[in-house]
Amino acid sequence: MLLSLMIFIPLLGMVAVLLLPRESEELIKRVALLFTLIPLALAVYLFISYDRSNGGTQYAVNASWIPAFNIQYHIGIDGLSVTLLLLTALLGPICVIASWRNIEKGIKAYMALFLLLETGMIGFFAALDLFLFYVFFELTLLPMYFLIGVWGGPRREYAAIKFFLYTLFGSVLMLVAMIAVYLNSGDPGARTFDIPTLITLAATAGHALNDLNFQIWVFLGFFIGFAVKVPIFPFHTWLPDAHVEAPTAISVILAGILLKMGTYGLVRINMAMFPQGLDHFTNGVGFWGNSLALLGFINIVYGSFCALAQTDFKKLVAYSSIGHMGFVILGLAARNDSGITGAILQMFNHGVISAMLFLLVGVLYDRAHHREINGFGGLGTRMPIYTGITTLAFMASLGLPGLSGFVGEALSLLGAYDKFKMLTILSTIGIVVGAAYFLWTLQRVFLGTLNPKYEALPEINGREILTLVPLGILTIVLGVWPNFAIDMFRESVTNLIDVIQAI
Amino acid sequence: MTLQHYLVISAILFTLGIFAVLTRRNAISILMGIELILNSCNLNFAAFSRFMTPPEDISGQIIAIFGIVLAAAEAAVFLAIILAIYREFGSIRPDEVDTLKG
Amino acid sequence: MIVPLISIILLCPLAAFAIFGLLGLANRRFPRQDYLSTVAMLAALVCSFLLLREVVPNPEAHTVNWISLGGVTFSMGFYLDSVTVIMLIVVTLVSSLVHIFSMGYMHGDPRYPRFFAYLSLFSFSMLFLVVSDNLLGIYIGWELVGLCSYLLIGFWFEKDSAANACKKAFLTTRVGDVGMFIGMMMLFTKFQTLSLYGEGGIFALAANLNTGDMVWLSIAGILIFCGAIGKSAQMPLHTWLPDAMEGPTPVSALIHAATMVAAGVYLTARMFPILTETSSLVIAYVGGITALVAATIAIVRFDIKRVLAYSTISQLGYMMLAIGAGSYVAGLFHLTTHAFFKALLFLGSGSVIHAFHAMHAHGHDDEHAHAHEHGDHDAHGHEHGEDSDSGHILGSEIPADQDMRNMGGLRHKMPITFVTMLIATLSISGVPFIFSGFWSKDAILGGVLGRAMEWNSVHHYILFIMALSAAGITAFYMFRLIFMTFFGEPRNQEMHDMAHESPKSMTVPLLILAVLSLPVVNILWFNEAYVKPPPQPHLHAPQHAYISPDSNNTVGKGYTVSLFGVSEAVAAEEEGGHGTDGTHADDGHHGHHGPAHTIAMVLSICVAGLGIFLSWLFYHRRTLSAESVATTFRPIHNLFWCKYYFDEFYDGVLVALTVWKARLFARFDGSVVDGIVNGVGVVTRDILAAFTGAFDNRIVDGLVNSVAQVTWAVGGRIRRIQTGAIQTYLFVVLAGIVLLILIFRAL
Amino acid sequence: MQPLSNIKSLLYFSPEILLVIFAVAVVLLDLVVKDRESVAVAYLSLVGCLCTFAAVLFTHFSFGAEGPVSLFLGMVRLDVFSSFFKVLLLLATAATILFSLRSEELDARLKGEYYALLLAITLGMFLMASSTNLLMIFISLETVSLTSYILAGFLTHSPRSSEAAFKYITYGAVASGTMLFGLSLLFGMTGTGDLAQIGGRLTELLASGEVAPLAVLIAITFVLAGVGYKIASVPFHMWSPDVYEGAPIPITAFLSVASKSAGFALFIRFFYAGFGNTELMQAVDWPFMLAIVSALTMTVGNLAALPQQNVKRLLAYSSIAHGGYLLMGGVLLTSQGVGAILFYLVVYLFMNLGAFYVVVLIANEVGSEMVDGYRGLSSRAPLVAWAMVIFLVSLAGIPPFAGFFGKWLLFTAVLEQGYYWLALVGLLNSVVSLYYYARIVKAMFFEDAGEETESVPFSTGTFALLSVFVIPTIFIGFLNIFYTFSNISVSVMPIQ
Repeated sequence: MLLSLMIFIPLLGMVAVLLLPRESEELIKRVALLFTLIPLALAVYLFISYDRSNGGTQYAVNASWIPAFNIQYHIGIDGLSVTLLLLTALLGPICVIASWRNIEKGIKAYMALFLLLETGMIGFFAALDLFLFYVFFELTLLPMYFLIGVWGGPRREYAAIKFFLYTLFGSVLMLVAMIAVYLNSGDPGARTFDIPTLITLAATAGHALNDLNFQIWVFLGFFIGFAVKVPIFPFHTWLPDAHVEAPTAISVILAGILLKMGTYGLVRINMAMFPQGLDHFTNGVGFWGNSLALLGFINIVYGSFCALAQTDFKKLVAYSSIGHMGFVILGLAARNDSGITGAILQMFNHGVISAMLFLLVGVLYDRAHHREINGFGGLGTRMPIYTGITTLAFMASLGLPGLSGFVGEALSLLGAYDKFKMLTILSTIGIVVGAAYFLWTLQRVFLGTLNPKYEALPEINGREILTLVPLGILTIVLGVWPNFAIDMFRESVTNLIDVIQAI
Repeated sequence: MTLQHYLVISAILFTLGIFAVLTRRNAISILMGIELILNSCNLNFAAFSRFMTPPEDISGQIIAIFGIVLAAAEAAVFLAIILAIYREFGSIRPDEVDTLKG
Repeated sequence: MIVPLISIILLCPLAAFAIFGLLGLANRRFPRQDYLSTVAMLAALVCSFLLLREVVPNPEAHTVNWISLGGVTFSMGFYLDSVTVIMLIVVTLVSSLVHIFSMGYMHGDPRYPRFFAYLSLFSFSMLFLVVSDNLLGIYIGWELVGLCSYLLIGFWFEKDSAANACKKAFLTTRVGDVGMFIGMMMLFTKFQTLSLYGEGGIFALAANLNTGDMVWLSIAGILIFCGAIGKSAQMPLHTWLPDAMEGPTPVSALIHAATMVAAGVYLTARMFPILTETSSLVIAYVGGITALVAATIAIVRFDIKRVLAYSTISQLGYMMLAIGAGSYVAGLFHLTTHAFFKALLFLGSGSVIHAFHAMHAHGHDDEHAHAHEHGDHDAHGHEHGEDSDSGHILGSEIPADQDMRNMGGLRHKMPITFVTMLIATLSISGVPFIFSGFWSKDAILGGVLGRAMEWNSVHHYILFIMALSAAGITAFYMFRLIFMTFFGEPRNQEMHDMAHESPKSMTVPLLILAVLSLPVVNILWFNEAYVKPPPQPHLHAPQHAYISPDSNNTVGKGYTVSLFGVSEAVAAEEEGGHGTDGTHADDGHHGHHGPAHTIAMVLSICVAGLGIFLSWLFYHRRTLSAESVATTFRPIHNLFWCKYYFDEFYDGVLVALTVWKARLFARFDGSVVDGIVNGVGVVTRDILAAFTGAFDNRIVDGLVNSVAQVTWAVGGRIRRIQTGAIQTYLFVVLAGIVLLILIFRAL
Repeated sequence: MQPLSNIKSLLYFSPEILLVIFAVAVVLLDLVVKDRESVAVAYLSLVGCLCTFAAVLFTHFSFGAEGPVSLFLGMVRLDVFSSFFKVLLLLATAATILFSLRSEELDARLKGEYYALLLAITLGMFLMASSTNLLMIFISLETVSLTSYILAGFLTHSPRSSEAAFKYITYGAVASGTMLFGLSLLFGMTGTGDLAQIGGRLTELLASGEVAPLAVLIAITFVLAGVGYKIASVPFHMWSPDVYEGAPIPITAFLSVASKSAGFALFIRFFYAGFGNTELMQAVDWPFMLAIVSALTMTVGNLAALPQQNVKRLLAYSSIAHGGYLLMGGVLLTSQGVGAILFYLVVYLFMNLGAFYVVVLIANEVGSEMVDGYRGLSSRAPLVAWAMVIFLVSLAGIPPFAGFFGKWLLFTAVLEQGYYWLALVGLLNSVVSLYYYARIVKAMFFEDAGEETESVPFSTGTFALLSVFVIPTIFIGFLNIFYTFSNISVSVMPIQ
């Protein structure tokens, strides 16, 4: 019930916003903010009241939806989803506030679409029925397409359609895999989309879903679908464009949540449902056995080096996300305690940190109206507070211990080294390069003599600080006390590992 | 006269019709080609009904008669449209009526 | 009692920084951040001294679960033994003094409060590192001190040289840290824990490893040591330290002389129990080479701070050498003594520089003027900066107020500074008996020689020679510094006239440190029962050692000094080899020890004296001319002058390579990945142009783009078929029918 | 089931009879009404649709529900299947009438004939959906064709319209002639016109070797030519882009939905009732032929749609593509397959008609059928623009809109039969299709109108009609009832 509320309140908000007159912009913003704050409150409540000692599904709702195909409205949360739900609900209001001033035209449509987007995201993390899962997954596409395409930068049309087509391409393959799973889940009439049921079926020996070959193919289908979202190496080219063109708040959502949808799917579906397929790609034997870790490694190194070469501030951050998601993949490939925990932590932390980074880029862009890194210089003297916060975000992102970024990375690597020694060692290159591009950026933008063009650049204002502070606090808290988050999903991870090792 | 003869003739008619339809440079000739096709079909039906079905079953003939009727109706419509074409394009050469393409 | 004390020690500085940070968000300042930080530091200092009493009986660890996963847990906590306490005292002491000194030195700087906030943060991180009982904690403190050093080196970030220097420092050390992290990963995968002590700890587990694991263990040890190489500026990662002198001088004194750089040594000492023969030897050699090379470079520097920087590198090399050669106690002993006299030297040089600053600002006590002096001093900063990234080597680029060639004869102008610096110099040069440096350095030399003789190992003889010559060179260049700065005629009269003694807030710390440079510190090391070397279960004497491996004292001697001179002690290694702890530390008055130390002492005194004498000849008496020597040995001089071309190598090769690779990847991303079928794409675009003419090719680039182009091309073909001529359509129909029939006839 | 005699049948035949009556009534009314602008005839024909609808329900629930009834000595057949299509077709007709009311391109003087013809064509489609005899099939097909030729060419003084009609009739006549030839062959081989018997006979003959498979193959292919031309499947699709572009928009909408549906009704009945048994398929593997045809159809449709600038033409190609998707369901001889087709037809009716309605509106207000004409519509007519987005996205088959559920059913059916390649082709096609739909969206939302920026006014009636299409397009997929209904209508369909 609580969950359903959380999912559909933003939708309600969309309706409310649509009913408001187009002129009363302030009101629209306030309403939108309200309808993003309520889910946040609910999420916090869930986060607190979630029973950490049992990793199973909680707050489940299971109602029949389309009996003809045994499709159910089945939602529920476990430790992983509740963590990401909190992230989603947190970024919601922050993005509304971040869009408060710098969305000039069509604020009404903007807010409506944003609320729709939030419904899609929350629903996605809560769905426990494969069909529902897919519907919510796709539900995020359309609003995103418009939010980038209408309110984006100069090449927005291109970025928007690129994002749309890439993701759709991935998700049709996912659809095939999904239908295949459905058809093999039993005799006509007994078939199901219910994820927990499917997991148990896939684990029972002799069942059609338990067949290795089948699992490998279906794994691939889902994997490509999610890989586009993550994004994993060959499918990543949509990300920089989308980020560069999207308005600040949307970049935040894109990096903060949508990327996580990919990795979340990998955990929820690929790993839990197809342990044999997973094993085939991560058992460390031969090429295929290393393939997943290899992709993670490529993401890390490749993303970092690309970031190093960027001169557009936002593009740099975008590529850095590619690099950081690589750690998630690497950790998941390790599929042991520290690996998976690290990966999940990294999901959450990257959500927080990249959100900060994009907000910060936005702050600078709103003032200087360009993002050319070499076009700045010496801002440290002009806007000390902004510099301080940016330094914090950068340090967190380059994995400075004591800030959240470190824990996730470290755990993923520690876990991965267990299985993929060489790849992990090579991946540490990413750590150095990561430090390199962030420090270099820091130097080019903030250090050195002040660029006379920006003598009068105004300091970051209260509203912007307001959006950044909660994230900054999270960054520090999770860096100092990771158990704060880990407690939520420790048990769930243990269950997952049991499933994986059951084969 | 066996069934074969009828079939051969109808086949010839059909082919002629197709040939006319494909090659004639005049809408009227195309119409004639179409009529040929329909007639070959009618001939088929009649012949089959004569040779393949018991004498009391005349459904084949009936189909043939309906075929003739429909052919007539079709011809009427076709001619009307040809008139419209002539009014708009000042020609009834089918290859000149090609503003809609791609 | 221990827990609250530690908590206070850690939290005070942290709080001082936190207050600054939080107020900073609101763009406010604590009225007297400097007092705040200093008081916090002093509180920590007091607590450290209290701990001295607490911990004597036996070391203990206090831990909490930091990250607990389903299977493994990472604990976080502190381990307290004598070494920890000594480090705590050293850090808090030097830090407090530097705080006080800075109040004078940094006075009036536009970012004065921030400076103290950073100092507090640094102190916290350093202390955290020191007390941590597990690798993860050490690593955290490790990186945090790195951050602080980054912030403080770049404190005057308007100066490009400073901006470059801080980046360089962070990155260079990070390279080492990655090595350390890999080492941690190896240890973790092996032992499933990262805490060092206790029966569940790495040391206990490592002790049970059999010889089959030695190679692995050595690699792990060396990788961990990589971290130390980075932080302690050992070869080949030493180049950042000289550049770090771009930071304010108190920072150089605190971070880049006394504490942070010493953390590498501390870490290596902590790792002592898992060091194997090979890893020890590697460490020793790295240390030895560093000591020698850095010293030779120092000979030819003219920038007073950089001379000290290289001497620091060299001294750190000493300590590494000591640890590597098994003289655990000696190494740490030298760490403490060095901390004091090197801090003193830096602060002294700082006071000199300060004097010249003030001079620039026309007026002796015109502090405010001197304040924005930093300002314009920084403004031109990028022109000088001798060792800055750009790798210029022309002396003319040294900041005027740090160039020893502008100094001379200052001893009358600044007596206190002179006397204190002289004491420090005597101490570092190893002038016998009344200076702490002598004892510690001699302890190292003795330890190395002792092991050499005992194992009869060539390696250790070589190392001993290195150390010895380094000692001589040290004496030489240190006195060169003294002579050039304080003796002789003022070279730059106008600057000389303006120079003046520094204010109390600066001279007092100097005096205190001067006292600390006397053997009084030996109190800490007074009896070997207080500092016991941990056992080294995996370090065995080579086969050709005089003493058969199985006998009791197969391992080199630890060594401690007392006020009363040299008292040798068999360090606990050998008992450690047999699992007992080193209680009876005195049963070792045999073997090659006595001779080793007498020899070492004599030799070291000789070389020191020689060094001092030479430098007296060169730079004071001037019977010999440095220039002529330089010309005669031009190539060698160049080698020293250009710092063995390390920077050139890194900039020219490594950095360039990285950037190039990055560019390459980016281009790769732009072209290849983004358009795997771009060739096809182009071709189809032409076909398309032929068939359909203009089309919107801003669809989606890359893979999708080319696929899209192909699709468009096909679409164009299909449109082509749609000619508009009805008879074509009909033809297609019939063709289609025939085709279908034929196909399915074939089936 | 004993076929009823002609007199008995009349009652069961009431919907068709009503249609005839109202067609005549419309013509007469048109003679009476002098006022050019009067819309009386339109409303009369609407009433006609309503009455027919009532009659359909009546006949269905009073006779058809308890099982199929065969009328007129087995000429036509009343079953759930046909009732389903009758409802569908009536919806389409009513919508078309409403479009025509709003469309400004039609000549007011001829509206009497226009609406009469609409009712007549509906009658023909009813028969197509329910006929079970070669003769009836041919007659109904011709009825539909002849009327639609006239309607396509209904715009006086419009070259495009006349050309459309000309091409349509030429093409149609040849196609139906070919089909008739195929029918004659079937008749000759089996000696009967009754679909139900044809299948059985053919099987026996093939088994006994009296008939060569080639002959059957030729016959089937010729029949396919006629059916394929109705549902515009490759290679019989070429008339449709031109005709759709030239014909009046309401007629285009009608053809793209109604005559496609009727074509599928005929197709399903013919191939399932006629050739639907396994021995026959072993001899002549027509499902595979259909699989290839469907793959070709959707690919050709989508690819050819990519470069189009005229929205009508673009939608024409898109409807060809959708014909291909629908054929996928026809490939498999499973009730899921057919059920999927029926469900998709319902969805397709709403979203496609909706899209065409927007085209009508824009053509009226902006006066352009080109994609560029849609520039900046988001600011000028936001509601219409958003409605169009929903239709297009649903056509592209993206959740949560009905189009996705339809596609999903089809793909499930296909995958169930193991046609993985076909499903993959279909899915990739839907990705391609997204691109050209998105071009319209792009024009409406991402590009600005240029000089015209004043908002376009639309009457509340317009929005009401629009919502009639929007709401189902959004919600059908979520309602279980439609799935069950399509399944029922299949379950009682004669598959031997």
